[in-house]
Amino acid sequence: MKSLQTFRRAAVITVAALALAACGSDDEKSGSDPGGDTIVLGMVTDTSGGAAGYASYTSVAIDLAIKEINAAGGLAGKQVSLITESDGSDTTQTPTLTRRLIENGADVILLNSGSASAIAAKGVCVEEKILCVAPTNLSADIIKPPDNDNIYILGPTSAGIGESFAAGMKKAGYSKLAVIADDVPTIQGYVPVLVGAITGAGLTSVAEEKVPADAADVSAQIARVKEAAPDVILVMSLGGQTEALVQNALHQQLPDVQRFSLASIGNQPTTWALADPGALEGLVYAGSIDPGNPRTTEFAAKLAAVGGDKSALTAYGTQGYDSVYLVAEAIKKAGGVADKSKLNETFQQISGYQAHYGQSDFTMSFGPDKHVGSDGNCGLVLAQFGADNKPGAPWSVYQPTC
Amino acid sequence: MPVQLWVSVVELGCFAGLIALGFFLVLRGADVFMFALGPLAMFGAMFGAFQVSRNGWPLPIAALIGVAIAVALSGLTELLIVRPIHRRTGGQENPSIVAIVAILFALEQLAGTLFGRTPLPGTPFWSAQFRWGEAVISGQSIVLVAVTVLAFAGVALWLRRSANGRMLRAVGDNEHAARTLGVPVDRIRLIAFCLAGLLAGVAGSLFAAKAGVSFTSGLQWTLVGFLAVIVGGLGNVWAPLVGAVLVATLQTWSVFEFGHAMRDYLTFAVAFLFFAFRPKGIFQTKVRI
Amino acid sequence: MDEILLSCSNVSKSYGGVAAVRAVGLELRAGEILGLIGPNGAGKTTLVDVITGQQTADTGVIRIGTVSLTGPPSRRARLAGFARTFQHPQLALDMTVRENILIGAVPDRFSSPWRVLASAFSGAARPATPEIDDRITDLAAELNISALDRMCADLTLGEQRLVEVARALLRGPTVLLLDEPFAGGDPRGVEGMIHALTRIVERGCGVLVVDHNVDIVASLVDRLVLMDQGQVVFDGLPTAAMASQEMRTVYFGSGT
Amino acid sequence: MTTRTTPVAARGTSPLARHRWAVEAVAAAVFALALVAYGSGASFRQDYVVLICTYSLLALGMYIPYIMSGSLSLAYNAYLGIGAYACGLISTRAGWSSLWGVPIGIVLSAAIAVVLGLATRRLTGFYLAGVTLLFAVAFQVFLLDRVSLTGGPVGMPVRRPHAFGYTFTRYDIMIGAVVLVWIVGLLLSRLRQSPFGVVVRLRKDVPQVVESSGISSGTIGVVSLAVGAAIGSVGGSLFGMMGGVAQPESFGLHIIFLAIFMPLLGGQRSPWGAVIGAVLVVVFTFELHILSDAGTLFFAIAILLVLRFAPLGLLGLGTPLLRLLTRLRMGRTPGGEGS
Repeated sequence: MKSLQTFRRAAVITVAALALAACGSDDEKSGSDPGGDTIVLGMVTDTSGGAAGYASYTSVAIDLAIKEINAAGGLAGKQVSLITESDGSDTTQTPTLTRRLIENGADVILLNSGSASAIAAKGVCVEEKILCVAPTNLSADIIKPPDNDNIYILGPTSAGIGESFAAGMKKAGYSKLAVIADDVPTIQGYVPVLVGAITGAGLTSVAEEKVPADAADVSAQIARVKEAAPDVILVMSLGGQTEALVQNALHQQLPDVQRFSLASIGNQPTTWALADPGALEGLVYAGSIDPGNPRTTEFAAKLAAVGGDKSALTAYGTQGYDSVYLVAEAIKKAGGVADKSKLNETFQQISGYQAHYGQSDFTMSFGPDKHVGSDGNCGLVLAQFGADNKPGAPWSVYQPTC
Repeated sequence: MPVQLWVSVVELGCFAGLIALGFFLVLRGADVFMFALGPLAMFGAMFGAFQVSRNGWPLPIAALIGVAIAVALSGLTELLIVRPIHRRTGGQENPSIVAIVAILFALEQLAGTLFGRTPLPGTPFWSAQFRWGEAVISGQSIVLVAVTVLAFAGVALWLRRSANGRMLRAVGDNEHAARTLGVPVDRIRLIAFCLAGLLAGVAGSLFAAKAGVSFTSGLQWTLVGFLAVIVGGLGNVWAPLVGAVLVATLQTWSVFEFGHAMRDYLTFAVAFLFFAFRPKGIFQTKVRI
Repeated sequence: MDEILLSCSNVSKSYGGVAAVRAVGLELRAGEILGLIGPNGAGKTTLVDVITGQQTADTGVIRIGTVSLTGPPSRRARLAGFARTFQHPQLALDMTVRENILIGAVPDRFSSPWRVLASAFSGAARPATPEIDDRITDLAAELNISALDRMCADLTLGEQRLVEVARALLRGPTVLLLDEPFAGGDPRGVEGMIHALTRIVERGCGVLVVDHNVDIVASLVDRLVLMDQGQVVFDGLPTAAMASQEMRTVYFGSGT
Repeated sequence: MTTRTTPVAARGTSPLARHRWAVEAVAAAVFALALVAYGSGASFRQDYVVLICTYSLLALGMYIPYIMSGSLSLAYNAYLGIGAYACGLISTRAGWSSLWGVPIGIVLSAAIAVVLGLATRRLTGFYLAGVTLLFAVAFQVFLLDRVSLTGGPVGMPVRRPHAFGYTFTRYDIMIGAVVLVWIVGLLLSRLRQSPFGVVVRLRKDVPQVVESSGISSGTIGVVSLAVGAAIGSVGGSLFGMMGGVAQPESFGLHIIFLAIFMPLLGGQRSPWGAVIGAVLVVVFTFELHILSDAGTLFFAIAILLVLRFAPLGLLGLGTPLLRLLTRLRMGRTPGGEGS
C-alpha cells in the first residue's frame, strides 16, 4: 500500500519533470533571431507598478519614433521592431526580464521603468555587453562606475536638478528647506543628491519627512514640517496620489510657503486632477518642456497626430523619442548591430545632438567618460503651475543655463 | 499635538472603527476573524472610484453598487468557501484562516486586474471645507463621523432588540450548542458576514475620498482594524471604536513625534503588549489564547 | 506494595462559580488498581485533568511521593511518570494507529530543547525505528489491536480507546490514569486491556480507572472511590462499595 | 499467546522501515535534472530556476511549523530577508565571501524565530497570524528605514560568492540551489516519517496528547519554527547571491502569501508538494504570457479551488485518478461488457 503510494508519487514527480523539460526545450525554438532581418529594440517598461504613470507616455513616443524610422527606410537596410517586458517596478524581476529580452533577440535595451529598475538591470547590460539606454531616469547611480561601460542616460541628472533648484532658491532668497519624499526606492535614491546640492549652496535643511507610497494620511508629516517653519518646501514623489495628498495638505496648512517638485507632477495630467482646486498654484517643478523650443513644438504636433490619451506633450515622451533617435544614429554609424562593441563606440561618438526637449540651445553628447547625454542644465526648464492647476509660464526668477 | 492631527485621528479612528465593527460581528456570529474585510472595503471603493473616474458614473450610484458588491462578495465568501471548509474540517481553525487569507489575496489580485494597479482617486460626497481655528475640516470627514456613529448605534440596537441580533452571540459562543437549541446557525452566520461586508464597503468608499485607494490598500486596512479589535476587545459593541481611536491616536502621534518608521514598530509593540498583558482588550471579552 | 505513589489533598476546582471538584483527598498506592466511579458531572474527569495538569487546581496539593507537583502537563508527566487516556479519545485521525501509538515510546528524546533539535536531525538522517516498531507490534498483539497501518479515522470508538491505552502503556508509566477506557469496547478489547493492566500492576505501577461500567470496574479494581457533586462520598473495597448506602443514594436516588 | 501470531508476521515491514527512499530520491533527482536542463538554456532561465529554488526553500521552511505542526506564525519574509542581507553585509562591509552569510543568516533567523515563538507561544490561529503579520510589516519598514545598516529602499549589493580563489558563476549558483532543494526536500520527507515528525504532526491535531506524554508542546513548536526559519534563510541567501542585490521590496508580505499557498497547492502529505507549488508559482507569474498581469490572479483562484475541492493538493489528486484508472481497467476485463 505504502510502497504503491511512493511509486505513484515518484511517477507524478517524473511526469511533472518531463513536462517541464519538454516546455523548456519548446521555448528554445521560438523567439530569438540573432542576425535576423530586423533590428530589435528591447524595452523594459512598467505597466502596473509605480512607474506605470509615466512609462506609458514614453512608450507612445518610442513607438512613434520607430514608425518614423521604418517609414524612412529603416536602419542600415533593416526594419526596426520593438519587444517589451513589464517589470512592474519590481526590481527583483528586472534583471531576469532584461535577460529574457536579450534572449529573444533584442539588440539594444531601452530601460523605461523606475531608476531603481535601471540600477538593477545595469549588471546585465555589462555582462551581456549590450547597449542600454534609460531615457527618463535621472539617477546618476545608473551610470556610476564600475560596471557602467555601456549604459547611458539622457539627463540632466538629479544632481543637475539639485544644482538648478539650489541656484533658483538662493536667487529667490530662501534659507530654510523642508523635504517631503515618498519611500519608493527611486525617489529615496534622489533625496541625498538633491538635498546635498541644495544644502551645499548654503540653505539649511530643517526637516526631512518620509511618506509611505500608499499613505492614507500625511497630516503628521505636514505638522512636523510646519513646526520646523521652513520658507521653501521640496516635494519628491513618483507623482500620483501621494503627490496630490501632500500638495493638498501643504496648500491647506502652509499656503504661503513656496513649493518645489520634481518632473513627475508637471508631466502627469492625472495628478493635476487629484489636487484640490488651486492647490498647485505657484508650485515650481523641474520640467523639460520649453514652448520656445521649435523642435519641441514640432514633436508635439507629430504626437498629437498619433492621438490617444497618452499623446499629451510630456518630457517623458520627448525623452523616449530622443533615445530612439540617439540609438538610431549610433546604429547608422556602426553600420548595423552585429558588432556590439562597435555600436557602443559609435554611441559614445554622438556629439551635439539637438534634443526635442529642454531649452532651444540644449544638446546632448556622449563619450567614454560621459554617460549622461546632457551638455549642461539647460535641458531643464523650471516651470510654474497656474491657478487652474496646470503648468503655466516658465519660472520668472531663475532658469538654468548651459 | 496640533489640532489638525486630531482631525486626522478622528477620521482614521472612525474608518478603522467601522472595519473593526465588521470583525466584531463576524467574530461574534461565526467565531472567525474575517481578515478579508479590508480587501472587501478596498474592492468596493476601487469599483466606485473606477466607475466615477474612468467611466464618469455619478458618485452615489457608483458608491452604492460598490457597497452592494462588497456585501455580495462577503456573503459568497461564507457560502462558497468558509462554510464548506468549516463543515469539512469539523470547525478546525487553521483551514478557515487559510481560506480567508486566500480570499484576501484573490480579492487584491482581482481588483488589480480589473481596476488597474495604479491608485485611483476617491470622490468626496460633500466637498465643502470648514476652518476651525488652526484646523481645516472637510465635509467628507463630517459624513464619515456621522455614518460611523449611526452604524455603531444601529448595530448596538440591532444586537439588543432584534431576534437575529440576540441569536448572533449564542452562535459565536458555541455553535454546536446553538444548533441543538434550534438556532438557525447558517442564517445567522450569513447575516454576520453580509453585515460585515456592508460596513466594510461603506467604510472603504467613504475613506477612499481622503487618500485614494489602490489594490494593496486592503491588507493595511485589515491590519488597522485587527489592531483596533485587539486593543478594544469584544466585550462591548462600542469597544472596537474605542480601540480604533486609541490606535489612530498612537499611530498619528508616533509619526508626529518620531517620524514615519516608528509607527510600524509601535504598532507591532502595542499588539504584542496587549497580547502579553491584556489579552482580552480594554473591555472584558473572550480572546482565544 | 503499599507505598503511596500519588496523593491529592484538599483539591478544589470551580468553573465560573460552579464547583466541579470540592476538597477532594485521594491516594493511589503502588501495585494498586483504583476505580473512580460516579454519575455524569460528578467531577471525575476534572479531577484527572487537575492531577495531570490539563487544568490547574484552585486549591490543594498533588504529591508524587513527597514531591509536590506543579507546572504544565509535560513537566508533571515527566516528574511523576504519568500516562493517561482521555474521555473523548484524542487521536490524530488522519494518521495511522502506529503513528498515534509511537509517541508513547519516545518522550525521553524530547526532554529539552537541545534534545528536540537533535532528534530532528537524527530523524532526518535515520527515520526508521525498528526497535520501537517491535515494541509497538508486541503491545498491539497483547491488546488485540490488528492492522497497525489503518488510519485512526477508520476505527470504532472501542478501537480508538484501545489505541489510547496502548499509547499510554508504551510509555512505561509509574502512574496510569484511564478515563472511561471500557466505554464502547468489544469483549476481546476489554479482555486484552485487563490482561495488560494486571501485568503492569504486578510491576508496581499504580492505575486509576474512571468508568461508568460499574460491573467491570468493580471486578477489576482493588479499591473503589465514589464521587458525587465534586466530593468523594465513599472510599473502600469494591464489595463494600457496592453494598454501601452511598452507592444507592448516588445511583438510585434517595436512601433505602 | 495464539493471538500474537498474526501481528508478528508483519514485524519489520512497518512503513517507517519500508518507505522506498531510493525511489523517492531518484524521482526527485530526475525532477532536479529536468530543472537543470531547463536552466541550461537561455540565461534568464537560470534566474527562474533559482527563484523556484528560493520559493521551494521558503515553502519547505514553512513545512515543519505550518503544515506539520499547525502553527500559523507568518513572519517568513523576515527570515528570507535576513538570509539575503547577511550575505550582502558580510560581502560588502566585511569583504568576506558572501558564503559566510549563509551560516550567519541561519543562526540569526533561527534566533529571531525562537524569540518570536516564545513571545507568541500562548497565541494560536487568527491572533497568531495577525500579530506575526504585524511583525512582518515592522521588519520591512526596518529594512526601508535603517539606511545605515540595510542601505534603505535601494538595498545593498550582494557580491558573487567565492571560495578558494574561485568565484561562482550564475550557473554554479543554480546548480547549487537545485542540489540544495533536492537534499532539503529529501531530508524533510524522511524527517516527516521519523519519530520527531510523528510527534510534530500529533501536536497539530492533539496537542494535549503531546503534553500528557511528557513532551513540551511549546518547545516542539519553537524548535520547529527555528528549523523552518533556518531553511527559509538559506533560500534568502541564495536569492541574494543570484540577484546580486538585497532589496526591501523582495521581502514584502506577498512572499508570505506565496509561502502559505505553495504547500497547499502542491499537496500537504509530502514536502515535495511544497516544491511543486513553488514551480507553479513561478510558471504562473512569469512564464504564462497569455495571462500577463493576471498571472497572480489565476494563482489565487487556483488556490481557492484547491482549498475548496482538493484539500490534499495536486499530489493528492493522484490517488483518485489512479483509483479511477484501475476501476476502468477492472470494469473492462470481465466479459468485456464495457464495449
